Parts: sequence; structure tokens; C-alpha cells
Amino acid sequence: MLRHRLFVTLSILMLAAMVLAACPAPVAPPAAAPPAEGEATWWRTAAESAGCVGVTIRGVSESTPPSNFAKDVLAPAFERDTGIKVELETTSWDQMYDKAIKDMEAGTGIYDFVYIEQDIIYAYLANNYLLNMTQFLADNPNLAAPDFDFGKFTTFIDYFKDAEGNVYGVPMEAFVKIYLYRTDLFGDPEAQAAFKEKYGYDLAPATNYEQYRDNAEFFTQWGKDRGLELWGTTVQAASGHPSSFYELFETILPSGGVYNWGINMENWKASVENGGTMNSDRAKAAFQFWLDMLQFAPPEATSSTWDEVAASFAAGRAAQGWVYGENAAWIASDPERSRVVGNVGVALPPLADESVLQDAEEGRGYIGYYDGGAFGIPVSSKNQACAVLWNQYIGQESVQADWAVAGSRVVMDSTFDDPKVQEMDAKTNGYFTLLKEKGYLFAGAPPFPFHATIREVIAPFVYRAIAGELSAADALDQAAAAVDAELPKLGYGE
Amino acid sequence: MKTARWRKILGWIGLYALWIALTLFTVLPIYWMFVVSSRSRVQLFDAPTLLIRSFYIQNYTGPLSDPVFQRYLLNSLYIAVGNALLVTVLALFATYALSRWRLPGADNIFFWTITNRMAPPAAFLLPLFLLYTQVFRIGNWTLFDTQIGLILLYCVFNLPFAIWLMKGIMDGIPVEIDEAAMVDGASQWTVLWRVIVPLAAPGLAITFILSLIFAWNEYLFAATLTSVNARTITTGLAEFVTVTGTNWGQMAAVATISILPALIFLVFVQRYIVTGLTFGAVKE
Amino acid sequence: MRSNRLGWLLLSPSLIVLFIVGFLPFLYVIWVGFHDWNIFAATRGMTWAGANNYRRLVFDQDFLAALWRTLVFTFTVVTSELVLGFVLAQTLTRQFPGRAFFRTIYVLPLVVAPIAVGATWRLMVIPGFGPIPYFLERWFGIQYRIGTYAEHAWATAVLMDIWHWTPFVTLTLLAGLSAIPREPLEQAMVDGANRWQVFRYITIPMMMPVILTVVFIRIMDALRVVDEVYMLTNGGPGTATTLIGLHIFRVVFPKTDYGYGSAMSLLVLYVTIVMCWLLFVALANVGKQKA
Amino acid sequence: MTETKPIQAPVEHKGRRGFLPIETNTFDRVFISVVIWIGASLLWMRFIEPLGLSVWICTILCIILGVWIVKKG
Repeated sequence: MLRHRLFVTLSILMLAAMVLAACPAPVAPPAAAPPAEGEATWWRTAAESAGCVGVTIRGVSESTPPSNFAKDVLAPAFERDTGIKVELETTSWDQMYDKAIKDMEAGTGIYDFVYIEQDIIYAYLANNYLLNMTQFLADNPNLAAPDFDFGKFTTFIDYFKDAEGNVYGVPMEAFVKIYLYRTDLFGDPEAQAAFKEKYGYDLAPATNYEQYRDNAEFFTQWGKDRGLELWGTTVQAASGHPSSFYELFETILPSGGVYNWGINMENWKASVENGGTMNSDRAKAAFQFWLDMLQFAPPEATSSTWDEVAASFAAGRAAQGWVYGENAAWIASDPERSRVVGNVGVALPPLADESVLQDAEEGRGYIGYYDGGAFGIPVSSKNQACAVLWNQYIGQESVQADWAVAGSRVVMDSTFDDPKVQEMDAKTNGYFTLLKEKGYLFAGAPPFPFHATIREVIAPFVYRAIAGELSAADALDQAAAAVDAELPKLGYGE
Repeated sequence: MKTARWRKILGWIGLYALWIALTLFTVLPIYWMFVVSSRSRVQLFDAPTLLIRSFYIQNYTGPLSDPVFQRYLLNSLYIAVGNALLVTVLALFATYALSRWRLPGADNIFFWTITNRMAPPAAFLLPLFLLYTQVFRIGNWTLFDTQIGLILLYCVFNLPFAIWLMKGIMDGIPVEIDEAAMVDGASQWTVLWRVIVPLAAPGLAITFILSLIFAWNEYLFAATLTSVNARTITTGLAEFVTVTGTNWGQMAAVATISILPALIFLVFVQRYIVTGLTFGAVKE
Repeated sequence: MRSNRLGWLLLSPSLIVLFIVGFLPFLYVIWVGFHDWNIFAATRGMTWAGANNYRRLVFDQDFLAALWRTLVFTFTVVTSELVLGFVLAQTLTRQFPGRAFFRTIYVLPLVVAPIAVGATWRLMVIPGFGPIPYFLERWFGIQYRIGTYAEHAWATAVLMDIWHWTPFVTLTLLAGLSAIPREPLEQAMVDGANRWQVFRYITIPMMMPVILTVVFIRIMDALRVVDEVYMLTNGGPGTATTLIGLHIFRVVFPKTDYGYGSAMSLLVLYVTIVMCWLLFVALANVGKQKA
Repeated sequence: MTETKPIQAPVEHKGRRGFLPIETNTFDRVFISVVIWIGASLLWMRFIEPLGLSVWICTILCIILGVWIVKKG
């Protein structure tokens, strides 16, 4: 009886599985404009000469729109042109790191290309994980694609170079973390009048902390008075997730004039007594400012990682906020996902005072986070030549515009001039223009080979400050002390 | 007299109140998952309500028509069923041996098998990754990213559990039955298949279903030890959480779909659960 | 008499599989646990550290706090599940209309993947999107914030575990209860024992092996919870819900401190094995006394 | 119909009875010794080693204890 039942169940499931498997796979939409005939044959010839036709190369990346574009559009086009099959695994952020690192550390060679986020590149370079692409192309001129040139990329590619200028990764996405505000609210005459009456100056997107605070307080009260689900600001303050560390150390502290996480890169010390700035007064003031914003943030702020901040803003629950640039396009333009289409303004993040902008203009500092990543090739890869072809393929000028529209990422100067990108720029009230003109004020993560390790050392203190267990000052004091204790263990600044 | 009757009625009311409250508590999270799966991304921004006013079917049709997702689902099915079968058969053999032979050190072996389930998983991922990518290899073929790799791996926590469960059932089947059959001229194999298996059926069923559920639901190892070809549905769930917004609707839809197969199995073996779960502590 | 060879033959496939996927990694973890090995350190590769990782561990406040928190968590959920499970199993021994229906609904949580359990509960309790904080605030004026208040996050994690695992405890206890012979109970009633006495002196002792077994299994699993809490709070707010599994996860994954993480894992494994072994011995002795 | 059967532990121990309160076989006694050794070493490193006594003293004591347990336990 039982066996009979089990058998029946099993067969039902197997049948269901077969039906599922038999469902016709929807045909992938055609790629970006297919390359011209001559180029196509170049790719094929190169693939043949490198013995790559019929080879499968495998990569790992985070599941983001730019990666998905690479997987769904570029990979099939590449296979058509070269006969090289690309299996791109898109997974969660922490899995992506873990697997890439395990693979490269063990020298296994599962992955022929890996996503390198800008902040991890220094660790990878220090460990000699990555193939020197410049060198490889110089040694194999027959594999250097005519349409590919490192010089076409924005300065973002500099993050993927070593001291001699050799390139180790082809940039595939780049964003800045910017200040978003609601144009409908800030442009509301009634709100403008009320604001002026209360604070004595005109309502406008914030350029400094005080103004940001006033705006946040004003709109929180505004929402409360009208029974709206509206608060003054987003805060990416998940009290158990590194995203809160990142907002504090890469967006807020720089805008308060504390750069490189407050770690002195000459002696690898963080605390003020040892020459660092992590627990300096400026850092404490900026941290305190950020913590104060929690009272004007929607209740989900302390559970918000990067994606929930974007969702809160897209839901119209916040009047202003710091939001990662990759979200700007969809928040401003996709009615399927956003409530605030057409009402999104873009500006530079507010700063503690004038000196920060001056620092950034003169190259001593930066005002916010320039984020992004590249595809690099592990030295352990067994199909290096094929992966180099793929990396050049995605680095062609011709594929950039569609990619930019799909993922609001720009890695080449020429992409800004494409009509499709211009159209998107208008919809986002100038995000791409801002990226193009003001991008130089932003910077990526500091060149720490120990990035992730030290992040994990500092983050718990940030979490505890958000949860109210520690004051901002105490949290930074303790974090700086912990970093000073940990870095010598890692072999830095003994 | 009267008080006794009232007491009885109150008892019934209490019983039903308890179970209805419990059912609500049990169902609420699952129901909420279903509600979320019925909404589009914009609708999720509305004030939370437990009612389903419209159904955003794209959350289901999207993943279901995606070949990648279909592959995940199939992988999960193969791996879970494969592992459950393997574990059930191995546990049957092992517990039959433990229960019918006086093997030296058997009780220590028994305890050792259970300790395999106790390890905190995180630190064991690295050695497993190395084993799967470098040690167990034949030419270019490795266990990494294969279904058989996960089927074997899940034995680490399913087999100890199954052995414990089955040991009790086996011990509960009197040895005299085997001996009677042997006297009648049956071989050891015949006894095992024709006599023991039918008697142990409830235990086998519950072993099978619990192994199936655990294997179907496992996340951490599946995420680390697969790449493209053998990924399972639970690793697919994590892919919905991205920097540019978590697609909660589709994620909930996939989670809802992923419950179904285990649920079907569970309903079928419902009535064997109670007889099967004794762990040998109490015998019938 | 049967020869032992066939017995070993039947046992060997299980032992071989467990040896490959269980014991070999265990040996490797022991080996790594005696080394300093952080991928992002200035010195590459493993360097022999002797027992230094363990020396560090016994003074590591974060680790000890997480371990203690996990023991408290385990104690809380296992006791709650046991008490609740026992009551429910008792009611299920009675025949009443709808029993099968309730029981079927009731086992639903068992089939939900831990990662989906975490995601679902997160969806329920995130302010602004989930119904629980919304209705609590509207109806009772309670501000429910798992990201801000440690107690709220802790309570949610405990409740989630109880939701997920009480069905299993209930079913196992029910299996035990339905196998208890009726005669001693009836005899005791005839002898004039009241309900409490019957429960205390007959049911509980007879159920002891089942209870111990369930406790054993639940302790073993509760000590290594990762997925659910990882999805729900990721250990926050602060370190309020950073259970040991998650703590190790953080040391091994993002921090890539393999040596220290391995040592931690082994210490936790040691604690688990000792606790479970004591239970196991108790189990064996209960069996002996009865026999 | 359920009939009364003695309730049994999942495993019957077949060992001997020494000074330990339970019946043990050789493997059990080795296991107990190792468990005690690990636990004692950890406690030693926490509380006694800072006072200046090397952990090796603990190891030697534990080996002696272990031999005694295995022989007489």
C-alpha cells in the first residue's frame, strides 16, 4: 500500500518534471546590434587561432542588472560570433565573493573570469590572483581585438591597474552614490512657504548637513501632519548588515572630511593617538549627524540594506536620501517598480562644510563613493585566451549604450553621447550628466588589501551604535582601537 | 454533576480555541508569503493588508517559463529524490546490520555517525570545496557542480538522522521473524526485502520524506558547491536579493512553488508519521 | 550463527560515505585550526600556530558572548517547543472531529526551507512592508522594530524557531504517547491516583526516552542554526541575534579568517558533542533501568 | 493493538563497570579521556596559563588521568 502510494507520488512528480523540462525555452531577445561582418569574422578567426571554438568558459558575478545583461544578451552574442560558450553564474553578493576567492586561493581554475568589485581589487592584486591583461595582449598581438582599447574607458579603469599601469580587469559597471530628492515635494509652493516660515530660508535640495537635517525634519513633520506615509530621509542603517558600514564609511564620513576610513596609510593606524582619523572629532560629528537622521527616517531604516533603501525611496516614503546610482534610473523611470516616476531629482551629496569640496577638487579627498566593478581573469584559469577574448568583447564601444540603459552603468566616455543614454539622462533629471561632469569628485574604496577583514572588525561597532548600545563617539573610539589591534595581526603596521 | 458537564464543555471549547489559534499562527507566515507572491512590486508599497484583491500572475509565470529556473527546479527534484533514496537504502542496510549482528564497537559507530550532523557548517565548506574541486577528480571531471556531488554531500546530515530513526524501527522487529523465515529456507537478502522492508515500511517512509525535505531545503552547501549546472531552487531564492532591489513578489512565488513537492509527499505519508517517528525509544 | 562479515558489508556503504563527506573534512578542519590563515593577511598561506587560536578563543569576548547567546537561545526554544509540543501531543491523542485536518495544517512549517522561513518572517516583520508592525502600531500603538530593539529581534527569532520546529517535536512526542501501553495508566486510576500523579509518575517516566531523544535532536540542530537568522536579522541589531553559527559564518566568509574560524567551529563542535554525549548516556541508562 | 514491550535505549552498552558511574567499553573510556583533556586544556589556557604555568603541565596531568581512566574506568 505504502509503496504503491510512494510510487504514485514519485511518478506524478517525475511527470511534472518532464512537462516542465519540455516547455519550450523562450528565445533570448536579440543582442545589441550585431557587430559588423568584418569584426564578426575577426572574432571567429581569433577564437580559432586560440583553439577556443567549442570551449565553455565560466564566470561568476553578482546578480545585478548589468551582470544579467552580460549573461542574457552579451554571452549569446559572443557565442554566435566566436563559438565560445559562456556560462555566467549570477549569485548573491557574499556568495560571489566567497566562491571567487576560494577558487582563486586554491588555484582550482573553475572560473575563467570573475567579477571584481572595485574595493576588493587590492586584495586580489596583493595575492596575485589576476591575469595581467596588458601583458597578455602584448604577448599575443593576434588576440588583441581591433575594436578594443583600454584608453576608451573612463578614469574608473585606473582602479584596476597596478603601479606600472598594467590593467587587470575590464570595467563592466560604475556608479556613484548620489543624493536623490523628490522634485514634486521640493517644488510644492505650499511646502516652500511653510518651510521658509519655519526655518527662515528657502526650501531646496541640501548642500550641507544643517540644511539636510532641516529638510528631513520638515518633511517628516509634513508627512505626519497630513497622515502620509512620508519621512524626511532614507538611511541605509541595517543594524546587522555591512551595508550600514558602507554608507557610513564610504558616503557619510568622506562628506564629513574623513577619508580612507580614517586609517592612516603610512603607518596603518586608525586612532587619533596613533595618527589616524577614524575617531577624530570630524568623524564623530559626521557619524552623529547620520545617527540623528534615523529619527526622520521611515521605520524600516534600521532593517534597510542597499536594496530596501531604494525600495523605500521608490515607494515614495522618503523626501530625500543617499541612494546608489545604479538605482537612479529605475526609480526615476520604471512605473512597474517605482511610485515616484518623473519626480526624482539628482544632486551631489550634502557636505559637512566647504573644505570637503575643496579637498575633493584639489585631489586631497573625495565627497562620496564611486562604486563599480570589472571582469578579471584568474591566473588559475585554464582558458585564459578565451576569457581574454570575452573580456575584450564586453569592452567594445558598440555594446556599451544598451548596457548603460539596462543597468545605468557607464564605463566609457563615449557612452554619454549615445542618444539612448541621453534619453535616459533626461528621465533621471541628469544622473548621467552628473556622473560625467562630477564623477571626479567621487572615489572608490581606499586601496586596502585587507578590506573585507577590517570591515568586519569595524562593522559590529556601527551596528551597536545604530541599535543605541553605544554612542557615536564611543563606537568610533572602540572601532579605531580594534582596528589598531587587528592590523598588526594581519601583518600591517607592526 | 452540573459542574462536571460544564467542565467538559469548557474543555472542548478550550481544545478548539487552542487548535484554531494554533492553525492561524501556523498558517499566517505561509499565507503572507502567498499574499506577497500575488502582488506586483509597486503594489507591495501599499499599506499591508491580508486580503488578496488582485493576482499578479507574472510573479509565477515569469520564473516558471524561465529555462534557468526550470533547471533549478529539476535539479532540486533530482537531488532531493536521489538523496532520499540513497539515504533510505543506506540506512536500511546499516541499521539492519547494527540491529542483527553483534559487531564490535557498534554503539560507538552509532554515536559517531550522529556526530556528523553536529558540525557548524561554515568552517566545513572550505575542505568540502577543496575535496570537490581538487581531490575527487577523474581527468577534468570533478564532483563540483554536479548533482551526484550534492546527493552524496547531503548524506552528512541526513544519514545520521535516518540511521537513528531506522535503528529504533529495526530493533522493534523481533529477530524471531527473521529466524522463522530463514528456517523456511529464505536467504538473508530475501529476508531483508520480503520480510523486513514491509514491516519497516512506516519508518522507511518517514525516513524518505524527512531526507527529501532536508535535501530539498538545504541552502549553504548547495550555494558553495554548485555553480551553473547543478544549482538548486533554494540558491535561486537568494538570487532575488540584489543591490538594485529585492524582487520580493517573485521570490515569494518561487518559495511557494518550492514548498509544493515536499508538501505533496508529506500529505501522502501523513499517517505513517506517527508510527514512524518513535526513534526506537518506545516500541509497539 | 550469522557471520559478522555480512554485517560489516551492509554497514560499510554508510561508513564510507560518511567518511568521505564527513570525516575527511573534519580532519582538514583540525589541521587548519592549528594554523594562522587569513587570505587577506600580508603573509600568504598557512603558518603553524600551535594552540594559539584556542588561546585567543578562550579570551575572545565576542565569541564567548555568541556561544552563550546560542546556549540561551537553544535552551529557550527547546524548552518552549518541548512544553508546547507535549501539550499539543496530549490533545492529539484524543479523537476529536477535525483532528486530521489540524494535524495536516500544523506540519506545514516543516516543509518550508529555512532560508524561505527567514525571508517570510522578515517580510512579515519589516516595518513599512510587513503586517505585524503595521497592525501592532495601528491597533495597540506598539512600535515593533526588529532593526532597532534587541528584544524584538530576539523574540522574533525565538518565535520563528518555535514556529518552524514545534511540529516536529509534537509529532515525535505523539508517536511516543500513542505507543505507551494503557494498562499501567488504567491500573493507576483504579488505585485512586489523580491525573497529575498519573502524569508525573507514569506518563513522564515512560516518555523519558522519547523526550530525551527529541531534546537531543533539537539541541543538535538549534546549536547550528544559520540560514533563518541570516535572512531575518543577519545577527542584528548590534549583536543581539548573532548566534554562534552566524558568528563563525562571518569569521570564515567575509573576514576569510580560515584558521581562527576552524578553531571556533571545532570548539563549538566539542561543546555540542559533550552535551549530546551526556544526553546519550542518560538515554542509555534510562533504557537500562526500565529493562 | 499495542502490546507492552520493555522500553529500550537505542544502543545497548556492552562493557564493564569500573569506577565510572556507567558501563563503558575501551573506546568510551578513550573518548572520555580525550573530552576531559580538551576541556581541561581550554580551562587551563583561560585561567592558569596567564599565571605562568605552561599548558604542557595540564597535558601531562591529563595523560596520567587518561591512562588511569582507560585502565580502571
